[in-house]
Amino acid sequence: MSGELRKLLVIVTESSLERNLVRDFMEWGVTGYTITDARGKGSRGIRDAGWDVSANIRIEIICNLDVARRVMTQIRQKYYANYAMVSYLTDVEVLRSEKF
Amino acid sequence: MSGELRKLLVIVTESSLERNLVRDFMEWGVTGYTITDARGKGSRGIRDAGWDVSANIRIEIICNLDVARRVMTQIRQKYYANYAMVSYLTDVEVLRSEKF
Amino acid sequence: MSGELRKLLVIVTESSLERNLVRDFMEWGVTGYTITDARGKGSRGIRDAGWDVSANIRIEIICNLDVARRVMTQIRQKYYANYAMVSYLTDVEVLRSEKF
Amino acid sequence: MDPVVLFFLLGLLAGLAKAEIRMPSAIYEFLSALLLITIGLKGGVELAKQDVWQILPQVLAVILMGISLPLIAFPVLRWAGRFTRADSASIAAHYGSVSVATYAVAVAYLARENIAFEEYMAVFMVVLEMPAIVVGVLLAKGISRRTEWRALSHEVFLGKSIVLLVGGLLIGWISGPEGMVPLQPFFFDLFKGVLALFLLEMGLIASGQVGSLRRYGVFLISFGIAMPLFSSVIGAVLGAWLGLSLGGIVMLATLAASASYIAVPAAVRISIPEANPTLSLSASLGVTFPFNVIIGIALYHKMAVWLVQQGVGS
Amino acid sequence: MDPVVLFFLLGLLAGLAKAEIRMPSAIYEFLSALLLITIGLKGGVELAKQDVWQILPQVLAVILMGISLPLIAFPVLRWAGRFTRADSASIAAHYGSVSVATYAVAVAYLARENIAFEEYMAVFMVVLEMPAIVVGVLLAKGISRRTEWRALSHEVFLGKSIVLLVGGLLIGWISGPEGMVPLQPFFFDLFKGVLALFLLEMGLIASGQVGSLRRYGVFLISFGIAMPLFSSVIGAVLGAWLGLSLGGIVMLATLAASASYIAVPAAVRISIPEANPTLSLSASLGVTFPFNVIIGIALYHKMAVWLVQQGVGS
Amino acid sequence: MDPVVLFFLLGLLAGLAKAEIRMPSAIYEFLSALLLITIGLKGGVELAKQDVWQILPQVLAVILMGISLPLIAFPVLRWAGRFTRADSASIAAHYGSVSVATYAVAVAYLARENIAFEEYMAVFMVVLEMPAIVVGVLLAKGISRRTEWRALSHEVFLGKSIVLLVGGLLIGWISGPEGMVPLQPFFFDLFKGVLALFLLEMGLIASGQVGSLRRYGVFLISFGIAMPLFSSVIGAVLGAWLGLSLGGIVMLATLAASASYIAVPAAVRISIPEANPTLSLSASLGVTFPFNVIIGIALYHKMAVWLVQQGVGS
Ligand SMILES: Nc1ncnc2c1ncn2[C@@H]1O[C@H](COP(=O)(O)O)[C@@H](O)[C@H]1O
Ligand SMILES: Nc1ncnc2c1ncn2[C@@H]1O[C@H](COP(=O)(O)O)[C@@H](O)[C@H]1O
Ligand SMILES: Nc1ncnc2c1ncn2[C@@H]1O[C@H](COP(=O)(O)O)[C@@H](O)[C@H]1O
Ligand code: NA
Ligand code: NA
Ligand code: NA
Repeated sequence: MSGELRKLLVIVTESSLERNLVRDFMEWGVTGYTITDARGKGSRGIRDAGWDVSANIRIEIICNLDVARRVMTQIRQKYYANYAMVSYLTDVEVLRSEKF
Repeated sequence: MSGELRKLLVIVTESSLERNLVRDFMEWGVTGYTITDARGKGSRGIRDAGWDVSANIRIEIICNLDVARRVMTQIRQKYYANYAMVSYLTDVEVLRSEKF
Repeated sequence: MSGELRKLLVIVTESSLERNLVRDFMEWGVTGYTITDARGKGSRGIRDAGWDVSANIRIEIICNLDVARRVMTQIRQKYYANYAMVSYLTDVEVLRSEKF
Repeated sequence: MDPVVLFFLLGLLAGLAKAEIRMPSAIYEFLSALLLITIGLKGGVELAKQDVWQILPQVLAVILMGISLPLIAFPVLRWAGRFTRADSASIAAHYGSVSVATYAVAVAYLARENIAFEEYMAVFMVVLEMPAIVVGVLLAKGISRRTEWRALSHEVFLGKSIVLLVGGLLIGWISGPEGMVPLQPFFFDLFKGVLALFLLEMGLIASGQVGSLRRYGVFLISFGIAMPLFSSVIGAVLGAWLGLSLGGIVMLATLAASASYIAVPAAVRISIPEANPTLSLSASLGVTFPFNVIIGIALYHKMAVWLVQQGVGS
Repeated sequence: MDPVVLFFLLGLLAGLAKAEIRMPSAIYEFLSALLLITIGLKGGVELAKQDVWQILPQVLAVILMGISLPLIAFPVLRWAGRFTRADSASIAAHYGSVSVATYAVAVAYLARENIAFEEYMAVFMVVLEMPAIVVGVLLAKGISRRTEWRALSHEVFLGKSIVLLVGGLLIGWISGPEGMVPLQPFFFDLFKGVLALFLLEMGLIASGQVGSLRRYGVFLISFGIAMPLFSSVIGAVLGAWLGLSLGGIVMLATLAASASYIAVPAAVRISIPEANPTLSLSASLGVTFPFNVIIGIALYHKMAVWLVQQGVGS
Repeated sequence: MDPVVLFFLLGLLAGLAKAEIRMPSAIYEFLSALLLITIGLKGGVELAKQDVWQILPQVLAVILMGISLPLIAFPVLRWAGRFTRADSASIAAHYGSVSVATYAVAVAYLARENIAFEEYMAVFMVVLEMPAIVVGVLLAKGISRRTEWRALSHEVFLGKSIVLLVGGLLIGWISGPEGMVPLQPFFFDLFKGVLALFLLEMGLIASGQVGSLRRYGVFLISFGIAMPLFSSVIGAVLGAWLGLSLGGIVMLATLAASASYIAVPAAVRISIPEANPTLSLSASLGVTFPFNVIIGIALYHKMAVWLVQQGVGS
């Protein structure tokens, strides 16, 4: 249990951004991520995943504080104004901490 | 990174409740939520999502403590006795905190 | 809101392990879990869920510290070397704490 | 044995052996929707050839049957089975309603035996699906103010299976036989193959009920066989009395004998939350559905032949 | 009314009544891919029978139309509709491009009316799908360096619908009529059934646009009807002038009148992020698609008959 | 070129161009299950016409081949390829087993060439799928006590593809030709269309292997071509020796040459966890499958013609 602390960054956004975000992640130093399909509601209305255009994805990134900060700043600048997007950060304890 | 603290409330329950819960959320002051399809096991046995009746959903709500408290109290009263349901609460740091 | 603290253990791994892990969980004293389908990228490359072999699952287990510790130790020994796998731990507040 | 029944057995055995051949639930839903629409379309096309007013009395009689069956089942479950009021009402509602897949297997059975039937009976399925749910909720709660009638009526009238079935009926009715010609290959020619795949899935799902059946025991299993036998007699006699053809009698017996596992569970889960869904589903899916598909329909056929020979009805 | 249109209405009504009959999105994508491939294959087979050089002028004329339509729509949206530059450009791009489902309904319509048409027109659909997107981006941003042309051209040339359509075209072309024979039952015989199910889904999705239509008001609805009417005239006259058959004129009018709701939204979402996707989608899906499917195509048929009678073109 | 092969190429090219035309995995699983059941059903129907005892020696000989092939491949991989023991065993298991899609393409190929073959060969596919897995595990671990034989045998005998194939075989066998008539439109008429779509997906998946092939280099690519060439000779000669028809020889050569990418990967992932799944999959899917589909089968056909002309066998 000699776990170390890392950050977990979660982003919920439009699935049409998946391709672009994944490309961005590489640039921003993200080494791994996990994506699940989602639906939901927020300030931009209901997104019910009935078809492509209205589907969401939920992205999880385990990383150090630096990377988390960079990603959050960048997505805010690049995507927040025009896309349905929500993100939050929390602390997690990981094994194999060299991976993140 | 001038994030603010909010609560993340997660509810795992039967997918047949989705419609009703979403309606309830409006009443309880929830402004947004994210849903993913899930399967699982708990005190009410295995729910393997093989078909409608045995599918679960996992709901995530970012909100302030007040709303979180209200939702937790309400779902406990309204659904805990009769439905497969589990929920937990954790702290998260958000940007755009005025949204939640 | 008289919630109690428990651990939330999240494991992201290859979906081909689902069957085995679920069997293991019983042995290790896990009383419940929630699984969602996922895709992602990590040290073992991109796993894009295009078909069975490249799909991931995301497992969530709410449990006490003891069980969390046991599961983490065991999966590290049994699976970490040979399978795409990532896990992390965080604190959550639960109702109905006797369930976990 | 009809190959579609073999597909059901394959699913059942594979499930019991814990082989993981389950198809994604999206496929299951797709096949299920196809069956509903196809049966609806067929019914509608036949309806277009009928004088609807003439069928009306039949429809009313069938609705009456749909109300009676759960009323008969309820006391048996409550007093002989010692189930709670909610559980008894829920199970009764399942058995008062109908199963589309069982209907489809009976359609395939009759086609194989070269027996015609009144295809407009899809209408009977529609009107049998709903009343039992309402009766069940009334049995569980009385005419209490706490019942959310709005929500219930939404479930009852706008449930997936009802809408697809009624939608198919109306489209078939409006379009008539010629309108259906270009839809023939997709909906009608594929019907039996779609049914085969669907039954494969049903076998898998049914096999998953074995665990709970073991827990809930002998009464539930006996009820799951005795109730369809009883209902089928009611259905067959009613069919004969209404002057249906041999095939029609078999179909009405099958409809009466079948128990719901899609529409009713969904509606009851919301409207009678205290009822344990495992009980009703394991009886309906784990006992009655296999029984009807493997043995029941052939039995109801024999019964119908006997009834017709006795000159009951006409 | 064609049964496939009835399926659309069923979906529309079910959606408005909040009945949950939606099929999983996997099925929707499957049906959509089937339509695209089938139309491509059919077009390719016909292309194999043609002298391709002879079609080239027609193709160029049609591309010109695809460039003109958004250029005409843009100022109307910008000045009469008072939309932002980005929104005007986005909506214009949607209306300059085409809708496969509308094309498919027109195919079914002509089949029902026993009217032949130049099936190689699937090529027109391909060349109409793309230019409008580029025009839209140029309208929104000018020839700015900030446009990610690489990403855009990926969306334009490698979008799902283009690849499946062009792929189908090429396969049909290379294989020719005999090569298609064993694929006939799956792709061609099932076509209308697949279209029916797809339209059911489209009805559901269209019904979901009503809310935003109410919000964005009268102008969007008027535009969603007036624009296809206008475009159809352009398409029909061009068709007549190009010497197309009666069926061909109806098809080109329909193509011109139809608005995209798959390829363009995806490309525009990435390339004109400031544009509000709800606006363009609610117009295209919530107004123009239903209009074309229910009323438009029959109207364009009348117009084409009239044009042919006037001896325009040939 | 057969249109189904063109669909494979379309998928391959689209994948290489990073076009996102992938259908949801639910559809992929659906199509895959359809292929397996159809091939099983066809085989079963033919089996019903055969004297099963007469086929038994053939089956035993084929099993022997299935055991030998991985035993031959293993040392090559271990010493010439310098792979770890686990990796060598895993790859050997993949090449000892078979690929349903390759079998299906060969079926389509022979149909196109109007060459008959012994359709009961679906039985060969069943008995070829399994032994290689067991041999692979033995090669990797020896007869160690640490092998979880229970888990392995579950994977081997109750894997998805085996159960669907064997299930189809049994249902076809029991039902016989007449029983299949109503299932004909769904399972048999749609076969080639289903195969086309499945190959489109396979092309996309195969294109995803290019990256790892580049990493693991020349040996893997050479092995992925040389091994099927070698195996096909074994298969063809065995086929001739067993007195199979020309078509039968082509099929057995193809079965021998094909490498698994569904059943074996799943079983090996659990039973030889140390093996790197990327290695075996990129060889099997990225090299051997395209090779067989595009070139191999036609080559094996030529070889079979030559063998028959030499009077080998009969
Ligand atoms: N308060 C919230 N809690 C959880 N998820 C949210 C919340 N608000 C928005 N979301 C998710 O984020 C997506 C985009 O949000 P928005 O940009 O506010 O429309 C929504 O479709 C939801 O899936
Ligand atoms: N300890 C647990 N950890 C994670 N998820 C759980 C746990 N217990 C239950 N669940 C999820 O919550 C659903 C309902 O739980 P229950 O009401 O206990 O049957 C289950 O089907 C699981 O998906
Ligand atoms: N840093 C990360 N953040 C989130 N998920 C990750 C991360 N690294 C790996 N994963 C997930 O865990 C799976 C296995 O990781 P790995 O063993 O590193 O290949 C990946 O396919 C991802 O879904
Ligand atoms: Na009944
Ligand atoms: Na247009
Ligand atoms: Na082989």
